[in-house]
This record gives sequence, C-alpha cells and structure tokens, in this order.
Amino acid sequence: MNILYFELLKLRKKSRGWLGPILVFILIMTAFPLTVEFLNEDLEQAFFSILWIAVLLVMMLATEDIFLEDYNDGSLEQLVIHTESLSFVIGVKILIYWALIGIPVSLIGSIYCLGITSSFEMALLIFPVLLISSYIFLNLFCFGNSLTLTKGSVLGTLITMPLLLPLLVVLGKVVIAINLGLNYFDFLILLLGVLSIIIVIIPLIISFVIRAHLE
Amino acid sequence: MTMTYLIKAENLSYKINEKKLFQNISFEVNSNSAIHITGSNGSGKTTLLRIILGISKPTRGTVETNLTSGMCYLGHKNALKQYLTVEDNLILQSIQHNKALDTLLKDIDLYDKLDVVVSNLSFGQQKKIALLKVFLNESELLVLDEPCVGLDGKAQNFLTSFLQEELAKNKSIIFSSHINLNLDAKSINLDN
Amino acid sequence: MIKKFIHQFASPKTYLKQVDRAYSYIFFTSLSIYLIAIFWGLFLTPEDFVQGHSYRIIYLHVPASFISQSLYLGMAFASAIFLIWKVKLSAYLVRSIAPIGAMTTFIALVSGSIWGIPTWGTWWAWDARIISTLILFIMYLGLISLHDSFTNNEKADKFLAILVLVGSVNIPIIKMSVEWWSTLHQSASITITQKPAIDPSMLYPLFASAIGFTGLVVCLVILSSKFHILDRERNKSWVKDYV
Amino acid sequence: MFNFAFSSMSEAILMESQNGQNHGIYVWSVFLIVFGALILTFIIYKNKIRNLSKKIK
Repeated sequence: MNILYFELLKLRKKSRGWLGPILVFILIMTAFPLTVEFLNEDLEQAFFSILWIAVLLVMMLATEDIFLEDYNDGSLEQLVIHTESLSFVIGVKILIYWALIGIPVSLIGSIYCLGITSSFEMALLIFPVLLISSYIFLNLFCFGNSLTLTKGSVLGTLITMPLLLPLLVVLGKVVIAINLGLNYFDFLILLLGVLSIIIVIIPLIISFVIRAHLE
Repeated sequence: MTMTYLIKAENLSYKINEKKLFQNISFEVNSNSAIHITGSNGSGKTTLLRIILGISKPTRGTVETNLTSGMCYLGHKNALKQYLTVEDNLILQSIQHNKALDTLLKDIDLYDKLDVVVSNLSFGQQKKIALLKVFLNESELLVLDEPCVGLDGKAQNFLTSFLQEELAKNKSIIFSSHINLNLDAKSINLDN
Repeated sequence: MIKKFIHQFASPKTYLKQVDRAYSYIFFTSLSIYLIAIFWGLFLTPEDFVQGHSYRIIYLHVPASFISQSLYLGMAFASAIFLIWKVKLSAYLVRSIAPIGAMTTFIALVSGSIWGIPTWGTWWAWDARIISTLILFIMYLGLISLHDSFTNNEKADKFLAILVLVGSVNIPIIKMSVEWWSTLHQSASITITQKPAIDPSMLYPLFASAIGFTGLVVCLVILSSKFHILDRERNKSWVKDYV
Repeated sequence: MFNFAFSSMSEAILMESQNGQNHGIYVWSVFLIVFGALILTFIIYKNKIRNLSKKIK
C-alpha cells in the first residue's frame, strides 16, 4: 500500500498532472457547442462523438508523463531493482490515475450529457460506460507511451490510436443501443470483459517494455 | 570449504549496436571487500554496474548473485522528485525521520534544508540527499556509480570514512570512480 | 537443440547467401507470371456484366490488398520468433518488411479508391475495408517511425516486435468492428469456405497475378532485408568480405 | 477463354463498357500506379544497397 501513498504524495504537488486533463476536458466540452449553430438537435447529434473523442484526448494527455518523469529522475530503475512485481506497481499506478482523472472526467461527462440531452436516464446509463472506456483508454495510452517513453507523446498517440478504433465503434453502438432502448447491458458486459483482459495484460507488457528501456 | 561469494561475474561482454564495449570481464565480490571499477569515459563502467544490478543484460557471460538482504544502488540519476521538498523525498525513499537521520543531516550540512524544494538546491546538495539513502542502508552490498561527483572535500571525506566503516561492518562495496577514494579496494580496469 | 539449429540456420550471413542464390530465379519467374497474368486479365478476360471493364482493376488491386495483410502476418511471426528465441535475423526481417507493407497497402488503398469511382460513384466511401486498410497503412508507418526514433537498435527491435504483436491481435478486431459499424463494400470475391462468386475464366488470371505479385513482393523484401542487414552488421568482418 | 476482349488498340485504351462509360482511364491509371510503385521501390532499394556497399568498402 506504500505505492498508493507515494503516488498520491507525488500527485498532490503536481496538480497539472491530474487537474490539467480534467480542466482540458471541461474546456473541450464547453467549446464544442460554439462551433455548432445553436440548435439543440444538432448539439445532441454531435455531442456523443465529441464526448468520446474528448475522453480519448484527455486520457492521452493524462498519460503523457506517467513513466517519463520516473524514468528521467531514475526512480524507475530503483523500482526495477527493489520490487519483485513491477507489473503490479504499474497496475496500481494506472488505477490511481484512473481514480484521479478517469472518474472525475466520467462524472463531468455525464453531467454534460444531462445538460445537453436533458435525459436523466441517458446520463445515468452513460456514466458506467464512460468509467469503463476511460480506464481502457488509459491502459492503452500507458502502453503506447511506455513504448515511446523518451520520444514524446505524439509518436505514442500515433501508435496507440489504431488500437483504440474498435472501442470507439463499440461506444458509438452503445449510444444507439441506449437511444433505441436495446441491449445496453450486453454492451456493458462486453466492455467489462475487454477491460478485465486489458487490466491483466497491459501492465505485464508495460513492465516488459520498461525493463527493455532501462537495459 | 568453498568460498562464499555475493556476486560472481564470469566472462562478461557487452555490445551496443554491434560495437564491443568490454570483453571477458570476470570477478568475484566476497563479503567484506571493495571493488573499484576504473576506465576512461565511455569504457562501460555504468553498464557493468547495471549488469551486476540485473537491469542490463550482458551480451555474453553470466552474473550469479548470492545476496540475502539485497543491494543499495546510487547511479547518475539521483531518483529525487524535483518538485517535492527534501522531507517528502525522504518519505518517498522510505527513510524514517529519526535521530540517526538528524545527526547525519547535521554532518553533511543539510539539517536546515528539510523544507526546501529539491529543485532549489545545488547539484552537490542534491547528490548529498541522494547519498542519505546509502548512509542509512541496511543491505549487504553497496553499488555506487561515481559517488564523488559534485561533492565538496568535506563530504568526500565523510563518504570515504563512511565506506571504511561499512567495510569494517562486513559489508561489500562496488564502485566506479575517477577519483581514488582512500579504500582498500581491488580494482578492475575496463580499458584493456 | 531447436534454438541452436535456428541460430545456425538463421545467421544473417547464411541467409544472405541463400537469398542471393534464389533472388534472380524468383524475380524472373514471378515477373513473367505477373506480366502474363496482367495481360490475360486486362485483355483476354471477358467484360463483367455489372461493372463493365472497370472490374479489370481487380487483377491489380486484390493481390496488393491480400499481400498487405499477409505481410503483417509475416511480421507478427517474425516478431514472435525474435522475442522467443532472440533470433536477430527475424528482427531485421520485421524492420525490412514494414516499408514494403506500407507500399503495398498504399497501392491497395489508391487502386481501391480509383476503382470506387466507376463502381460506387465515389472515390472514398466510409466503408469497412477501406477504413481498415487505411488504418493498416498508418500502422505500418507508425511501426517504421517507432523503430527509427530509437538510436539503440537492440531496443528498437524489441519495441517494434512488441508493437507488431499487439497490433496483430488487434487487426482482426479492427476489421470485425469496422465491418460491424457499416458495410457497403462488395463481399470478398474469393473465400476459402464458399465457392467463388466470379467466373473461372476471370479467376485463373486473378490467381496468377496474386502469385506473381507475391513473388515480386518477396523480391522486394529480400532487397530491403539485404539493405538492413548490411546496414546493421556493417562493422562485422564478414560484411566486408561479402561486399 | 483466350479471345481478345478488344478488337483494336484504341478500344483497349478507352475500354468502353456496356453502360457507355469509358473505364480505360481508371484501369490504366491503376496500372501505372501499381507498376510505377513497384519499379520505384525496386530502384530505391537497389540504389540504397549500392550506396551502402560503397560506404562499407
């Protein structure tokens, strides 16, 4: 549990790391209606695509620095020497980032959803989808950014985005399913299944990658 | 009776981009001994230390370890968070605030710097804080990569006497350094 | 045992020797097959009832799009071999296949979109297979830029192999999901399980052109791998003898 | 199976289909792109290998 405490201690003093992405998310969600002519229908149609892309973008920004800082100041090599289970530490680290960024972003996203569709049910149903998808995004961007650790997040995004396309398709279908009152829970189970696989595999791959980086 | 060793390296070779860095380095680290790795810039001192630590893998050769309480490593990177205070950094390195720490901080002139953010300290002061972990370690093998860089004369003397004490306490040290520390150490030169 | 065998067989030196011997045979055979097939396809086959003559693009388009996916599969195999047995040759192969893969994907993409103009009335449709081909193209370019951004080649090889493997899990998922998202593209002309949907007289030249094109792409991979092997092993003594 | 689909060269270039459209431009532009890309790649790699060999020598 030391990891949890240490990470929180670091993030407390580094608010740009977690508050920054949340604020950027709010900015995007506030700015996009300005680009659409003010008709509620148009807004509603554009809303969900903007929402998913904004979540994706924010998760990308959030993970930019997740391993780079530790790599640069040498704490990563100390971690590799002193911990037995690097992948567990990485998993916990991603979890903390999700708790600090993913959950608030999901909440704010649902609030915006309520504001724009003015349907309480929609907002309620979209919230768990946001939670799960933001966690998956976070994991995959962590993977991409760990590969391109010292080479900047543009390359990381370039190689991660293609991996995320299927998820975007599913998210689009979820919105249709909610609108039509169809199999929403099937989608939720599908997303949870994907998440449970990713949670296990991605930290393992990342720990392998990080060891290779330090070599 | 067989000699017990802490680290046994045999025929280590390392290549980067198909270029040889060093070849056929063999040595043993026994308890209560020091090894001084020398060599010109770019001869692979840091790489050799990292191979001993298990971070890097040698192109050829093996490293066997026989440690019970792990090693303590200080490299070029000091593992300090620049945006945190000295005190927070000590917490991150699991160093308890106790009397031993206080006397140590006074010895190296950093007692009044606990509340200062690390990025406001000089390079040498940062190095001293990183060394605190070494001074307070409880592992049987110290691996130090250029520990003297940036230290003033007083701190260098302190470090040397500390290392001598450690050796007397049956601990082992592997270090790389351009400066000859006053230690009874076997030296390995990587230049040939 | 297996490991020793692979390492002996897969030394870049023996690989280059074998490949040099085979190169001209493969090149001239596949070139003649390809030219004959294209001639056959473009002049001798009858006009398609629905699409008119524009269907002749099939002989140029389908081999490229088939190869572009097969090359990725090849890269995935090579990556797995590299990560499991640490065979350097396969790391070189992964790196040298990537640009050829990008080239064939580019051909598939451009020829497909030109084919779309007379057939669908638009050069770009938001269609499943176009999108997944485009994504494949970007993935190839991403792989190349990932490898090139590292100065330490050993690291670059490792990361490239990991990304290729992760991507290979994802490519069928991308295809499935995009197909699920929308479909407009004619269903695949040839499938393994079903009887082909096109006339045999149109099918034979298609097979021939696929074989010929594959041979030419193999030649390109050989050239590219030769370049990368010589580049990476330039400090070794055998390279100086070889050159 | 082996009858020419076109009776003259110009017909083969135009490729007028039954619906009256000329498809030649599409087919031949694809043809040029495919062969161009292949030839270009061959030349590029041959050149690269030659330059590298010179450098190594």
